Amino acid sequence: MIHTLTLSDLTVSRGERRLFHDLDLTLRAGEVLALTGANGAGKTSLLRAIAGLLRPDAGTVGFQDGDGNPLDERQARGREVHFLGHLDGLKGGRTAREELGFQCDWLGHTQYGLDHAVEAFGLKPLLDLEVRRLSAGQRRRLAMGRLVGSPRALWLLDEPMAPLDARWREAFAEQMQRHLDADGLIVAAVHDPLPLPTRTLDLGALT
Amino acid sequence: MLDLDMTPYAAFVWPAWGVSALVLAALTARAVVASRKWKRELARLEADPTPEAADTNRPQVARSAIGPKERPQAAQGAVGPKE
Amino acid sequence: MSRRDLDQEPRPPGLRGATRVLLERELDLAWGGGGGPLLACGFFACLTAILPLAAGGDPRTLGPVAGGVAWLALALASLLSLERLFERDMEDGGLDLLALGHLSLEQVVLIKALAQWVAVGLPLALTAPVAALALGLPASLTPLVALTALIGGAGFAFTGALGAALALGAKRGGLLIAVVVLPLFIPPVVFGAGALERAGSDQPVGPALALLCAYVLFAAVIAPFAGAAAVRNAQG
Amino acid sequence: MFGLSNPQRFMAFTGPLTPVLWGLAALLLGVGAWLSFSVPADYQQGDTVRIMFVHVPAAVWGLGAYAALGVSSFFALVFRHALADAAARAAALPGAAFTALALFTGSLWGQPMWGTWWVWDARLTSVLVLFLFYLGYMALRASIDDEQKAGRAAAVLGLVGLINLPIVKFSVDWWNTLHQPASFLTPGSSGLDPVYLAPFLTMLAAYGALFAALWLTAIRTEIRRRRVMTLRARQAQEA
Repeated sequence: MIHTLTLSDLTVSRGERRLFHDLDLTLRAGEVLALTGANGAGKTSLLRAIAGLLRPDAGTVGFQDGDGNPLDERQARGREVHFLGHLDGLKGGRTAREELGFQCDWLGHTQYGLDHAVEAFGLKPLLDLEVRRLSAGQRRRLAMGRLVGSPRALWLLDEPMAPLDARWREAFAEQMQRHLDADGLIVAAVHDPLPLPTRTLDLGALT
Repeated sequence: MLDLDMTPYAAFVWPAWGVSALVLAALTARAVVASRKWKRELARLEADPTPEAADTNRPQVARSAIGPKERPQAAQGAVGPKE
Repeated sequence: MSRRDLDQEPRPPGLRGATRVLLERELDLAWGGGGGPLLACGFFACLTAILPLAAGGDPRTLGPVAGGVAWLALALASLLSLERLFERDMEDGGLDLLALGHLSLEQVVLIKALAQWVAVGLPLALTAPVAALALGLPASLTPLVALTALIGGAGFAFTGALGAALALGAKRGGLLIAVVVLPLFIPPVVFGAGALERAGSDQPVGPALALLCAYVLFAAVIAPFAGAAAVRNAQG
Repeated sequence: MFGLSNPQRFMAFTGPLTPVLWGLAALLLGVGAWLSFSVPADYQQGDTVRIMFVHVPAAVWGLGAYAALGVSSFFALVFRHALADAAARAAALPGAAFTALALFTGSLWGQPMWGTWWVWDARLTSVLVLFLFYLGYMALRASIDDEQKAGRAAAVLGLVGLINLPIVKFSVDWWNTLHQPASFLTPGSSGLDPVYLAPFLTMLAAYGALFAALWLTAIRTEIRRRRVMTLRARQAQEA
């Protein structure tokens, strides 16, 4: 179970352009880190590097458990990391129920978690609709379902609230708080500040 | 001695050798021209150093890390939690 | 309500669960939206129909090439939906989700290749005998056509999945997959069509089938690792 | 190979070596050509035997180039060396050109013997398949914009191709025993009259030296090109 996320000397570039270098950072359970900075500053790349989807030029991403001994990266990412990017990975042709079911099955879920997800994000009326018929906000809530349906320690969110309206932003903020209370960690790339006490890392100033 | 009389098969031997020579010459020319071009370009770029001396931000791509690992800029750790 | 008092720890789907779940979804995606296996069979039928129209319907000319053409059509039909295998997931973010599951990317490529074999290989293996018959192959060979087509289909699925992974994010994906993958399809086509040829001239078919199976096992080992490397490369 | 994996040491080492290779290639080509045309014509093939002196070396070094490409791809994949990627990339064009030459001269050689421009015999078909492997490799590398990603995808294909080559060669030979075309002539392998050995081996060495020269020159150019690209990118960043 991931308790601490440690970045040491992390250097990431996209193509020829270096985004940031020698980034050191430690995030402990219960903390949320907000990534700010202009478009293209590397927020998404940092999230993808933590999730292991992007190979850093140098430096390491480390996960430690409660009493500090390091976890195997592959194992930790396969069982303890959620990555919610701009693209939600949903298949337009299938129904919301099938897609939520697949995403939670694939990431490992509890039956209790699944019902809780549907209730937390008001997905009940959407379940029998085909995904392509959902609005952007509804699709985002459906994609967020897996965060609650398959409890995992580290949430990596890329501008999660963008398509949501005020009511569902507040609901999501509550889910984030609930996750933090349960010793979860969150790293979120945001444009407008999160309604939670957060640490911030301005990627714009790093290069 | 050198026998260049290919009579019955001249139409096969000469094209074979001719095209082979042509292609090999083309390959050589292309390689040499490209080599000279980038050699000149590199010399020009390295001759007039960029506005600020080109040694701080040592690019990792073409040059392996020799000497101690440099940390050109103290990393900007996360700002303390905002109350 | 902290996570600890959730009544159970998250139930990891375990290998079987995740495999079944992904396989079902892949099949649903491949066969869903109508069409289903008919698309692959339809393409196979078109190819088989074009040949006599192009080369004349005389059984004397078609007979000897019937086995070979059936295999040519099988190889091309297998190329059909390779682009769908990874490109769609790359475009809609599904690949990131698959990379963060309990199964490694190598296993994901393996399962996707198996799904491709079932979704496209199976229907083709059922259509191949019919096509071969139509082209004048003796009826006694049809069970062999189906068997070799089924085995060869697996080889096409694995090598094809590797080609699809390599062409991820490339322009002209579909055509590129064909140029990259077809040279690698040569052994199964040679062994598969060779088996028919041998059976036709009453020679033992064993060695050809054995070689075909050897190729499939070989592809089943290479494709997941090379494919996963290609996916990681295109992803990050 | 490890010592050379550092671009600096590689450039220093190959600096003096490359001109030597170019000179050697030129010398061997000259001598080889002269020898090729001073040996007597073959009693059976007549003068067409001289085509063999350009056909077989091209086929051999077309395959040699792919081996170089495959091994470089392995190093590029496993050790992520930019140099190994440059080496694989540099071997592709000469290799493809040699293979194409082998196909062209092969059909020119076959025509007087078999009366057709192309014969589906095992050896010529294998050379054709090798050419397809090159086409696939270069098409893949050309289709991906991001240079780094193109490099790694091509490295995977280069390595997979190298592993598949013997299998494809075996399947073509096996196929050949099945459809036995009248290819009584197995050039280059059996029954080579010893008098032809001198020009054949000289030309073989000549093509080898030429490939090495082309390959090294292309790698050195690639290293310089990437250095220039980096300098330009940094200039742009500062501007």
